[in-house]
Amino acid sequence: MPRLERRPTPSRLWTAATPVLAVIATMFAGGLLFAALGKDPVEAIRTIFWDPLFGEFASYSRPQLLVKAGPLILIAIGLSLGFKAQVWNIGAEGQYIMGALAGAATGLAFYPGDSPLLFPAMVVIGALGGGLWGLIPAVLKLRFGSSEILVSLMLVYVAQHILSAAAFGMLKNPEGRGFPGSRNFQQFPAAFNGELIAGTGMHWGVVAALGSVIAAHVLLSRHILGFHIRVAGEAPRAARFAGVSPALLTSVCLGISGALAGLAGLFEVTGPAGQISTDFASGYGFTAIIVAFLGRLHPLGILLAGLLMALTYIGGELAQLTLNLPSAAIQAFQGMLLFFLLAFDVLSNFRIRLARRARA
Amino acid sequence: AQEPLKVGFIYVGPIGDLGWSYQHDQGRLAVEKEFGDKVETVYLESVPEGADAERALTQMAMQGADLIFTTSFGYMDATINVAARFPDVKFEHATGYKRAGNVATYNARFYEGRAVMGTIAGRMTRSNKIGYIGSFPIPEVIQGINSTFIHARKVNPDVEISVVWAYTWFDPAKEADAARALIEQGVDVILAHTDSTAPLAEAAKTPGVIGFGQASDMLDFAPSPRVSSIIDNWGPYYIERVQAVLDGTWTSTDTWAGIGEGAVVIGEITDAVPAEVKAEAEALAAAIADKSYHPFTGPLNRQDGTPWLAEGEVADDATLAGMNFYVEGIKGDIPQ
Amino acid sequence: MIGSIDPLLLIASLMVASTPILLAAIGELVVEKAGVLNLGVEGMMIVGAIAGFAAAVESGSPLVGFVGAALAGAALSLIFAVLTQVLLSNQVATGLALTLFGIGFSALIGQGYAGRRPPPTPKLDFGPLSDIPVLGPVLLRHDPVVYVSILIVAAVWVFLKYTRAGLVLRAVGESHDAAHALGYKVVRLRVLAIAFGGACAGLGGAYLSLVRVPQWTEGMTAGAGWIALAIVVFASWRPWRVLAGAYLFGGVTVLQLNLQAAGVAIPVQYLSMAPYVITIIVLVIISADRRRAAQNAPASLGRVFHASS
Amino acid sequence: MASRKGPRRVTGTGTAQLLTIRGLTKAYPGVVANSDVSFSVAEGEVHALLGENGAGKSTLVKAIYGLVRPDAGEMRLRGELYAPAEPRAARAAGVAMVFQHFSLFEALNVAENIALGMETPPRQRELAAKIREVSEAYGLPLDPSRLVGDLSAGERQRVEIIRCLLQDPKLLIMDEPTSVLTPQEVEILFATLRQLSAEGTAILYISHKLEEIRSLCDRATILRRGKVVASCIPREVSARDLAEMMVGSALTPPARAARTVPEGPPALEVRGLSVASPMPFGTSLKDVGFTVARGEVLGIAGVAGNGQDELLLALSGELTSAPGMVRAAGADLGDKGPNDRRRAGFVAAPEERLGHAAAPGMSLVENALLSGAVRMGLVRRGFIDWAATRAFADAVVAEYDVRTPGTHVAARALSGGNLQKFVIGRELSQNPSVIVINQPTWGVDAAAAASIRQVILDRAAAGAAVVVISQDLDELMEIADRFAALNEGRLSPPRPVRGLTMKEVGLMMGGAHGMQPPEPDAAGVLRAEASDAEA
Ligand SMILES: Nc1ncnc2c1ncn2[C@@H]1O[C@H](COP(=O)(O)OP(=O)(O)OP(=O)(O)O)[C@@H](O)[C@H]1O
Ligand SMILES: Nc1ncnc2c1ncn2[C@@H]1O[C@H](COP(=O)(O)OP(=O)(O)OP(=O)(O)O)[C@@H](O)[C@H]1O
Ligand SMILES: [Mg+2]
Ligand SMILES: [Mg+2]
Repeated sequence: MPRLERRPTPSRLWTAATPVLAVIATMFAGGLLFAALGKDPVEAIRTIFWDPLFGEFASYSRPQLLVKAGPLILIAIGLSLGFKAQVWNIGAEGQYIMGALAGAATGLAFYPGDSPLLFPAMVVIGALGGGLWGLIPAVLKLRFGSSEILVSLMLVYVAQHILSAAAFGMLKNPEGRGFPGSRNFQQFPAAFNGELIAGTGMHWGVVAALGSVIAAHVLLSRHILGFHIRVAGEAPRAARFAGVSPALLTSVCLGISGALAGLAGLFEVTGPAGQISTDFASGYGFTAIIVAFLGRLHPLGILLAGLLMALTYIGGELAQLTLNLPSAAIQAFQGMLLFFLLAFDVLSNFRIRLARRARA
Repeated sequence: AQEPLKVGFIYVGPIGDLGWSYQHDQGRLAVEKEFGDKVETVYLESVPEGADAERALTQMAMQGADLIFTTSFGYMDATINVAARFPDVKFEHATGYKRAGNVATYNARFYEGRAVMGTIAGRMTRSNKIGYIGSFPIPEVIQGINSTFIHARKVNPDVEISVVWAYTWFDPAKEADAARALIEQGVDVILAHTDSTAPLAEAAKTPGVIGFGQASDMLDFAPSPRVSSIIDNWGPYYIERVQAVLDGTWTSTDTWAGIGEGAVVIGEITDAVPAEVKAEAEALAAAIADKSYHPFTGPLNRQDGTPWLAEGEVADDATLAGMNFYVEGIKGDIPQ
Repeated sequence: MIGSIDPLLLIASLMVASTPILLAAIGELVVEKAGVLNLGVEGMMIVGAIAGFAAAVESGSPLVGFVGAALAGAALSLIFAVLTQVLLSNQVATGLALTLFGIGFSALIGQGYAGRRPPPTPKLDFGPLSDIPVLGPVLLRHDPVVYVSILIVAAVWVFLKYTRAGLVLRAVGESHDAAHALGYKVVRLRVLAIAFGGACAGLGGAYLSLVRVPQWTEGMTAGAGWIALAIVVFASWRPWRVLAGAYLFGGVTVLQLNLQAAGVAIPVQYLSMAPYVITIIVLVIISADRRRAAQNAPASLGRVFHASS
Repeated sequence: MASRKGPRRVTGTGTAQLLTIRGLTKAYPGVVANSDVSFSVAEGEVHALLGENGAGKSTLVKAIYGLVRPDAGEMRLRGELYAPAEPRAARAAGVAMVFQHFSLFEALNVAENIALGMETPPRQRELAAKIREVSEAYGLPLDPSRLVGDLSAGERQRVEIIRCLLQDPKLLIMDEPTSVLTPQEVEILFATLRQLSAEGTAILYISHKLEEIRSLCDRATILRRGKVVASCIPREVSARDLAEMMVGSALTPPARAARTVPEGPPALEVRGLSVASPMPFGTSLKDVGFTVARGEVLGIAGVAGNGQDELLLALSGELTSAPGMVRAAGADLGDKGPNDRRRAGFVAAPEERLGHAAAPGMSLVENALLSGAVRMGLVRRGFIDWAATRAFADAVVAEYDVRTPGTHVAARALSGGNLQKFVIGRELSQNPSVIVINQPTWGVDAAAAASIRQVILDRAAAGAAVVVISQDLDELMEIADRFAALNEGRLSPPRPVRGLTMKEVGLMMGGAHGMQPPEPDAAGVLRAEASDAEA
């Protein structure tokens, strides 16, 4: 039996190499899966990993990568701060919805206003909406000791119901012939989050995501708050000793992650999604949890992980289109990719030793 | 040989949902069968509405699709946006109301089928209670509830209808629970405007309770509890539209087809239904098909008692398309 | 109007509605008691749903279906076990990956099964006992799996409270280092617990596809696995409270549909979020007693164990 | 003693060898923990293992207990080849062990904890009866139904010992058992061990307390850097000689300048301090009061679990109290947090090095920032000055002789003694006016302990007011000017150290803790809670 031996410090070489290895291993295993489905494995792998980046229509799909990855990264960055401090917010999906709702409602209340302050106000209120929704589990945890895991998760379902109530009621487009869904922000320029530079996929949400990566990096490496977050996760008692108030930190983490999720929701609803509808939330909040961990809770890692996830989504669509791969196969393939990424991670923290048989 | 025409479909659910997306995919298969080598079809399933839809449509258009069916209401704005960027590609959007030079819309008059089901329900109920599982309070579902109720009342003045909103298109367990709740309230005829067979399966557990197939035929549950069904039959429309593109006669149209056009099909009425009821239902279906009868024909009042349609007056399509009220006699409120 | 809801029928149907969550949650309770957090319940449930469905359809026997579902759930959970226990991967991420994989994988293998009808699972025949007033309709008119699920809860309770193996399991969840120092096989025990959790989740999924719905459709668990996870926390890791929590959740869900069916004039949107809101409220009330809640949480939950020697 | 069977032989050296070890070697990455170790333990003998921190004592006994598999070497038990693959095998062969870091489960009760350490435990009820019987026979009373989390450190150790005794061991291994006991408890333990030894059980005993070893042990084997360097009969050598054998060089005991405590306002004043414990199994402080003058060292003794941790938290500011309860240099700090107190010149070093005083996975630089941020000006407008922090950490390492490859290594990579030096050094080099330290030398070898005591005295000499909380009475006697004891969260009035006898000290500490029946209020309530859990 080989044994695992913990490295004193994680190996930099392996930290960089394992994602590559994992992707290669996934290509093999995924290739087998696709072959079993009667598809050409090489073709399929090329379609998923290569074509969106360098294929015939890459000029379209590369910016789309940013559009898809933007909210994932923005949410995951927020979550990673909490996860580092052992604050388990798994309700980002709900905060994403509530941020979108709060911001969109603000915008729609001023329809068809054209104040240049409208969009910034919506952004602020979107962040607030998500942040406050994220603070509910914090307050309940601090006041009553209830688990933030459970409360934040349950609040996702509550938020989904509020979303559908809003889509059918309050925010329903008065010109929508009775159909659910709000006005489309495309027809509301003052509140629309459009492409900043045509053809790049850059919208304010992507800018915010990239900004959040940098900010989180600076926060964690240079700022005392980031240091406190890391200490709190590493050794909660040491954090108290350092003067960190756990209540404050829990609130800060849930508040920030809620606010970033809310921002993601707001940018999404006013931009790519365009409107509040019952199906507006498509699981970004949950996928972002995976992205956060795949990125090893490290800002730059999260950036890469978000882009990788986006790549498999877009490449997966292409594979569906060109090769008729069922979407279920793509999903199973994504799961495999995650398994391999997680499995190979062991190499960066451990050395594998072939056990020397002890003589008796 | 000539390049085959590339026809794309984009579905909101998995094609294995046995309901809405499944029926659209049946339409796609009908197209393949009809045209053989002359067409090539592609599809994307489980595409979320919103940003993902726009990207999926764009990718499809870039991959060379000539005609694209977007099969969910939520794809409306995405369809319009992408169509503007691909003027040479033709788009068909289901259940929406926005059109453009290269965007047509289509829908089916499911309420026609509901009229037939309502008639059977009114005749068959022993408890005079029929139940309706609604997905979301949108006009299409409300049309169905009203149509069912009007025709059940017509043959049975004592009938009452209970509506349960599941707030989901697809959650088999919840649909089963909703059916159970209705049955426990004494309902013995169940109609569903959600996509799974769960309500039928639940009905099967209690003798004497009947239901109907929805979207697909659900013949597995025949002869009872499934005594008939409303089948979404998109094949004829899809074939017609593909043909139009092949012929070069395609134009942006707004189609709202019903029983007469074959878009709504009444599944076989089983022997669990007495012959005279079956005959009555089939006669009604025939009348609707040849347009001699409109399910929303006056005199009809709104729920609050205010008149809606005068004697002999029929509802106009615009009102129906945006229907957001119950007719007189239905209890409860539409969630707003 | 509420008077038209028959409480006896309500209880009987909430038992059925709660059984999938109950099965999955009691399995996860054992896993968490061993100190492992497996967030892949949803994935294991849905794989159990299709595996059980396929096995039942192919063999014509619901029993074979349930056994197959348990095996499939356990098999899938072993991926998680290898990753987290041998390769020491992060449990949260691995569990989520398992869910993603399970949903996709189940849809793949289920492609031939959409629309088919499974063989019916017969109800247990208690003869005239089923006609005892009150008791009969509520308790004695169910299919066997409902009773099995309650039996599993009882068995888990006895196991954890009275058996040595249960004691060792709790010890491992409490402090894996101390358990290791005493010579217990932490990893082996956890793998077994994970497999048990997977089997239970698989059973829960199969109950959906074979009894409660019964049919196979993609994504049919529709979030039940997440609720099961929540119920375990809600129950503060106690078996009977898992039963209470699952029945409470199922009960509120069924009740809100019944209230609608009975025409009670409460806005539907609020009714349909009631199960979640009520779960939160009850949790807050329970956890306000911090000491007790803290004592039951397995202290090593979610922590990676690596025997350094 | 009906329950105990087994050999009863005459004690002493010269009898048959129970355990013989030859050439045992075990290497970890970077260190050889045991290198070619050979020694033997006779039947019924009390055998000491001595050595500095990191000398390899724990590794050696873990190998005997089957937890560590040696790379090379041979063990024989009563002449038979002995190579336990796991602790179960060791237990089956009659080897039992009390761990350095408790191997107990806080959320389980005493009986369950004991059952977990036995191969074939009897049914719960019989086991409970047996626990009562055996524990009373050895003078270590225990209530089988109490949660271990509610027990004091001494009681927890009893659980470990009873767990071993119930298995009728031939060889009992004890890794630093007395560091958490009162003198009275140590006496009781020793009596138990002597009784066991008289009954023929061999005992392998690890401790840093040399006087103890001299009074208890028949023979000693001394390890240095993994190798056996000497073996002796401890009664025949002085403690100082023992220490020098361990370290390999001469030791200097802490020196303190003769001095008088200056008059003037107290530097630290605690009045009527009452706070509830934040820990689930903690002890609340009740009306604690004392003052400490500049240059004075106040020693606070007490058995673990009598409120020491809480007192440290209440003084460090991690646990805040009402205004007025804590004052330093005239400033009211009662409701202030740690950083406000640091600003006021008040530093603290908690007992637990890893996880409380330092974050295990973080580098020494980051750990220097942990408490040094405020007074050393390492943070400016929220941003960390890493260069200054590194310089601070380097200075601590240099000044306090912390042996480490560098300040970039993680705290957990340091040995206990070196990390302790780092933690103490970090606090003391912040030029504090008030210092509070809990257990300054816990588990630290003699040389390191001496140097830590020295730097504390130096700081006092430089004018700081010092509070040392410790369970090591010798230590307190050595460095304190005045002495007080914590008992059940209450503090006895401080008395000058000069003239105090050990007996008086023991009485101040409230006797051997737990010799009285457990208090029904707290314990009873908990038991009720635990048993109605599933009702
Ligand atoms: N699991 C391990 N992995 C790596 N190194 C280890 C491990 N356990 C012990 N060591 C190292 O082996 C050496 C001996 O450690 P050991 O715990 O046996 O010392 P000790 O004599 O018991 O010290 P102390 O008096 O501090 O308890 C030390 O350098 C220690 O760092
Ligand atoms: N400059 C800053 N910018 C943003 N947040 C900060 C800054 N300084 C501290 N914090 C955060 O504010 C909280 C309080 O930290 P601070 O260092 O001010 O402690 P303090 O108030 O002196 O502590 P105590 O409450 O122990 O007296 C911490 O959680 C920390 O993360
Ligand atoms: Mg040791
Ligand atoms: Mg402060």
